[in-house]
Amino acid sequence: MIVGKLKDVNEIKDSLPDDLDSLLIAGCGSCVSVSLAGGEREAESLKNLLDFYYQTNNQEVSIETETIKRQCDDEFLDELELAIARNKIVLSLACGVGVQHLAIKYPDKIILPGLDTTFYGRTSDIGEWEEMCHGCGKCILDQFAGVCPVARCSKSLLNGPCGGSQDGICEVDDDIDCGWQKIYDRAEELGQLEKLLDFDFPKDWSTHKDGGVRSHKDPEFFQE
Amino acid sequence: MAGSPKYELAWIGDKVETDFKDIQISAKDLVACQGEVGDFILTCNDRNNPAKIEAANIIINLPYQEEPVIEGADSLLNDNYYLKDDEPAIIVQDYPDLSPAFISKVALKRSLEIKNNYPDQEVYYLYQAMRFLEDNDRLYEEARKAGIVFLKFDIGQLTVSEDLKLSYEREDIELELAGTILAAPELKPADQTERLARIFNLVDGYQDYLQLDNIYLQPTQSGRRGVYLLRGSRGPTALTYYKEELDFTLGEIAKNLTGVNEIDDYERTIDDQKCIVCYTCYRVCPHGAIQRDDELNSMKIMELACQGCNLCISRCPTSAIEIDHDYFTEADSEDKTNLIICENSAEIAAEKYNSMTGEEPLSGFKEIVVPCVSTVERKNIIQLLASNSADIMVLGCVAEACKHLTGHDRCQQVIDRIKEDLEKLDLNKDRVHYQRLSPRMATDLGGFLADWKEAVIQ
Amino acid sequence: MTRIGVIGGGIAGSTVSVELAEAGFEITLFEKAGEIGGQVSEFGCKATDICTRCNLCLVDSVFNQLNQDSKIKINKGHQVIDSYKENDSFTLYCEEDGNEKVYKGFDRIVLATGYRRWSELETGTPEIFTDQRIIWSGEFEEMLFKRRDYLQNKDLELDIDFKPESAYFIQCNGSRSPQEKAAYCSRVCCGYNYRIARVLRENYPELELGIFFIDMQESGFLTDLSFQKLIDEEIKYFNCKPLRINKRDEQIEIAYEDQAAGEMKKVKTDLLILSEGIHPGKENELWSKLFNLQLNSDGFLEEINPGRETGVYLAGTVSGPGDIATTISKSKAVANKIIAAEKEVVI
Amino acid sequence: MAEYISKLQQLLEEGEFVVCSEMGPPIGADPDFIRKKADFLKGYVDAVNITDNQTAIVRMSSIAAAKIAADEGLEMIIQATGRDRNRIGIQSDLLGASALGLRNVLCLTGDHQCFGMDEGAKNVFDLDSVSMLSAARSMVDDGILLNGKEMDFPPKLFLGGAANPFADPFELHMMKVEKKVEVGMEFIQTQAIYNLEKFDRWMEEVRRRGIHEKCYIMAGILPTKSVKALRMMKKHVAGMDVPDEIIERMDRAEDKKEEGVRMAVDIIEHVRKIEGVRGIHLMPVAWEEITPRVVEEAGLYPRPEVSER
Repeated sequence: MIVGKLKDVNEIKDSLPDDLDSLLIAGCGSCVSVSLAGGEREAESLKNLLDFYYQTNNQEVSIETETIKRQCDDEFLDELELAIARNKIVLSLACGVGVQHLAIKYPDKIILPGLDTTFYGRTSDIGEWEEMCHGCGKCILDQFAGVCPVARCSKSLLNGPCGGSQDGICEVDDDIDCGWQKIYDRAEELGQLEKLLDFDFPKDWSTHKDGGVRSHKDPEFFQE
Repeated sequence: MAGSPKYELAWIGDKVETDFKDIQISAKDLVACQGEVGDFILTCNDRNNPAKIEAANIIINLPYQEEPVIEGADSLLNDNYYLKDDEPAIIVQDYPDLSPAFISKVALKRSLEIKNNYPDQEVYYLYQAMRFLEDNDRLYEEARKAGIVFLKFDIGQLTVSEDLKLSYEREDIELELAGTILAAPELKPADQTERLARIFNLVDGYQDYLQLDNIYLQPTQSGRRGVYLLRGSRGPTALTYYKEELDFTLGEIAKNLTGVNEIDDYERTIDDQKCIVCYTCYRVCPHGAIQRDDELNSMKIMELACQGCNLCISRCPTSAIEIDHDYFTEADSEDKTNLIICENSAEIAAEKYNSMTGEEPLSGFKEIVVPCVSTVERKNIIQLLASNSADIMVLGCVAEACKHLTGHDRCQQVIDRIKEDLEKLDLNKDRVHYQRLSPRMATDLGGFLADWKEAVIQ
Repeated sequence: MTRIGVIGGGIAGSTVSVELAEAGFEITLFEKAGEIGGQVSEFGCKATDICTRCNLCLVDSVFNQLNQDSKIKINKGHQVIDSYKENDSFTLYCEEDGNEKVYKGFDRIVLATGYRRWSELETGTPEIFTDQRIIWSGEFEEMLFKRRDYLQNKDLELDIDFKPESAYFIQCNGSRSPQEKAAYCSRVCCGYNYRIARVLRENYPELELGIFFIDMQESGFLTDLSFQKLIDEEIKYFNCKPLRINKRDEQIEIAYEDQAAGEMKKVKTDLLILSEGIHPGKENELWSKLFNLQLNSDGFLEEINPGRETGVYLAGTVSGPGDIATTISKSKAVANKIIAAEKEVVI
Repeated sequence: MAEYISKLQQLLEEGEFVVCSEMGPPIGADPDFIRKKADFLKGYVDAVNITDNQTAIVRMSSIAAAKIAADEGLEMIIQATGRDRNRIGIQSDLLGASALGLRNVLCLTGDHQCFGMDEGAKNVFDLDSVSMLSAARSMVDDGILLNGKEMDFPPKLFLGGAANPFADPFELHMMKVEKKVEVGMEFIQTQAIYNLEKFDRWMEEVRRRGIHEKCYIMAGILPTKSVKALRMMKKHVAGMDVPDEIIERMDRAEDKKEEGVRMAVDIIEHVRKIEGVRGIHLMPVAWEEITPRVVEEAGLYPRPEVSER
């Protein structure tokens, strides 16, 4: 799922204009709720906090919150229509997709991001997520025993580990596991060690964003 | 589950003969556990058991894993050992670390058994501390009378070489002993423990055992009602009181079978429209009281299993869980300091202080009593901060005496995050305080609140 | 409606009463003292930077439930002096400040009259009771009960008018000592005194601390107590019982035989703390006669045939030493047996 | 092949035990900085590595600095890392280097930018060391670029790569060295050696796989005079294996400088005896001026003259 982290509350406040008088905080009920960053509870807590801040600095600001199932589909955005009409500024707690979708749908409104969207990740523990995929557009997991070198090696190396990994730890940071140690362990388990370095490099990055901003048409709706 | 017989008790691992209608499932074959006390549904994949088994109570009873401490020596715990007739028998316990009391019982019986099977055999018994259990202080006297040589060693006074030569050095004696060594193995958590913790959704145990080190779980409870733990699944000293623990557990099951009622009488419902099945409530619940409802594709709170700590409500990202009660009723506008107290520690301590001194320690504060400080959400604290200029003191429990096992830590996390946010907005973070105490700190609490009242209120 | 007579209002009797009341039984609790609570009511919390799991926190909720439950009748100041059983119904004769009271019609009796501390006995060493530098570990409870050190972080107020620089514990007084006709081990004092040593260490970091063990016992749910831990926490330990205690000017001198070195050694201390073994209660002999129970060689009571048949159950330390945790869990087990017997669920 | 690509290749082909060293270009544009360093190395080493933004710290470009040093008469080895340029940039650099007469190149994956002062920089890693070597090989041998385009004037390059005898998993790293040889690596410069036992075992495995017959192996030597540097390398430099006895030995020594030189010379003497080691690569950290003395005391001075080809 898409994982995100709520921005520091002072960053959010600083992104709001000083003469702010009304604000809509739009929560998103899907991925960023699952990753505990932008759901209804976060929207409400953020409202409480900002209310308290403005109250302490005796600034009249009316803040309302509204959380919809997803901010990446028009139909759900319709549910925000009235609330958006009441406010000049919308703080979206959706991932980057939701923020921009709102911006497309309401060109005259200032749409501010409340989250720092980070990666596609798995939940590794309660309240902890790990990056698993970069969306490179050409999956090569079959050749690396189910462990992606692009996403889980800090240098996306495709021909084995760099010289810096030690005891399965990445040279960049002790908290990061060396992706190639994981590839090696799993390949060894599955008996796929020999063909591990048979990847016909270099990788074609044109399927990634490097190949230009991407869109995708489902063939069952569009004939060439 | 029409048709399949409902068992009163399901044993996971080893079984003990009882009069309950029970079934035995091996830990390896167990795949999943749904439901709550009185109505568990166990899924397992082994030929001689049906796939779905319905049971009212569950006992996880697995043996310890034994790790030999001396390479090549026999284990004290296995009965078939072989003594060469010209060599002495050397019993070793507490090496390198102290063995549980149960081991000294086994060791004493073993020493007596060897003495009368091999009367002219020299028997040495090396130990750091003779731990007593039931009648084995008599066994100790008997063993000494039977001529068994007891050698007490302290840390560092006993070393064993690769070729099983024992050297026992004290300032006054130096002994080299060679012979058949029967050593007490180190007892490790049962195999499959980690897997079972996942299957039963139990809070991480102490030293990788299944039971968290918490007084409310003693002796064999698991934090999840109806699921009990024995021996190698429960904890390091589970063999010392094995008889009492088994007796207690079977007694609890007998009582459960006469009917189990809800612990908490507030109504908690999960709105299946808002629930996104993110499993946060499932993971955060200390009592394994939440599971997924397949038809509704939403999480569901199991009434009998729920023990009312409200952690699920305070951590649900979509605010999908409602309760028909508001602990934080309208905060009155008066500038009274807000005191959020847990009913298991601060409230009892305050009552005790009152009964001892006649004074009301909580008077002058706005008292908010919660079943556990894990009920406290960020919005509660911020709304209180906004409602008047008074401080907020949250009084939770000391760690190992928290009835809801993790409530004290969850509250600490909420409070720490609020303080960080307040600081980032240059708001006064020192208005929020969190203290942990036990119900027996009455005078301490009384004095503390009195001093605090002077400092804060006037 | 089954009526249960519970003799003894300590933690054991109260636990059984609360559990049975919850299961719908009618309880009459007899407590000879003026107040409910027994030994543990005066115990204080021993938490330092960590909670040492003495299980005292469980006690208060039991007593609160006891006082709030209407189905439990509490007769304070009632000393049970006689009992009579006639076709499965017990009559209890009590004495309440001088006059006799009779209570009839109990289907089952639970004996939970607890134990005596060694300090409550008058043994042959009177001067121990007067010297201010020698205290019972039990006397610590009042200090801990009125503690102000945890939340108010003040120094623990010791009820002695001097600040000790050293404190030594001697284990195995009152039990595991044949001369007091108590050869058994109480198995609670080692864990108990270690907890007190931790509190002293927390409040007086520079304090010189030492404990004399015969054998350090496992201490219930304090699973990590070991010699290595004592070393880590700078608590000296000696694996022998001292031979003599002499009073030298202001300090107490402990003479002991250091087996490792094979010679006599002495150590001086400002404060000497004597551990208190668990001694059988005074009335155990009476109960064995009145309720046809076995008095074992240590002076504790044992059932001859099970409570199911005799209607008489034993709960708590009346049947042998035990810490708070095992007392509570064993008492719950007794209650469960009574519930099961009542509902013909045989365990 | 009579015609040698580079002097270094010729020395190795003629069986000499080569001595390479290393020079860090300046954080700035001063050409004299290079010339001064080149001066005191002349005659003591056969070839000099010139690093490419080592530890991701911005420095003068490896090729430019190498050209300046080459004009002073030194045989240079340029370095190319995959961190800062994609496949287009790297191939164009190789062409330029060859045109400038710089004929030795060390293809490296490159340190992560977190080690430098520009952690915010976007890294590339389009090519890693293996793909870089493969691209360079086909440029030199077949005169074609990665995209298949034929070149009118192919570059002449003697290709080298790095290897870390102490990294784990041992098997995977060995597979990677074999892969590099397979795609065309002609010489190896190893990570700095302090753990001789592990290096012996690595060389044993190298010989067993016949790698030492397919490419020339130079042992990395890192002379240092400070205990602090040794401890820092043990803990913080990824992939370094500094045994405790080495640190204690340096700690005990009164004259750290002397001990540093003797330690380097001891290691050199040890590695010279190992079958398959065809030279050493001196990479002193913050002590570049010691190289001549180490070369002399290791009995590797004077360096052999190369007959004009």
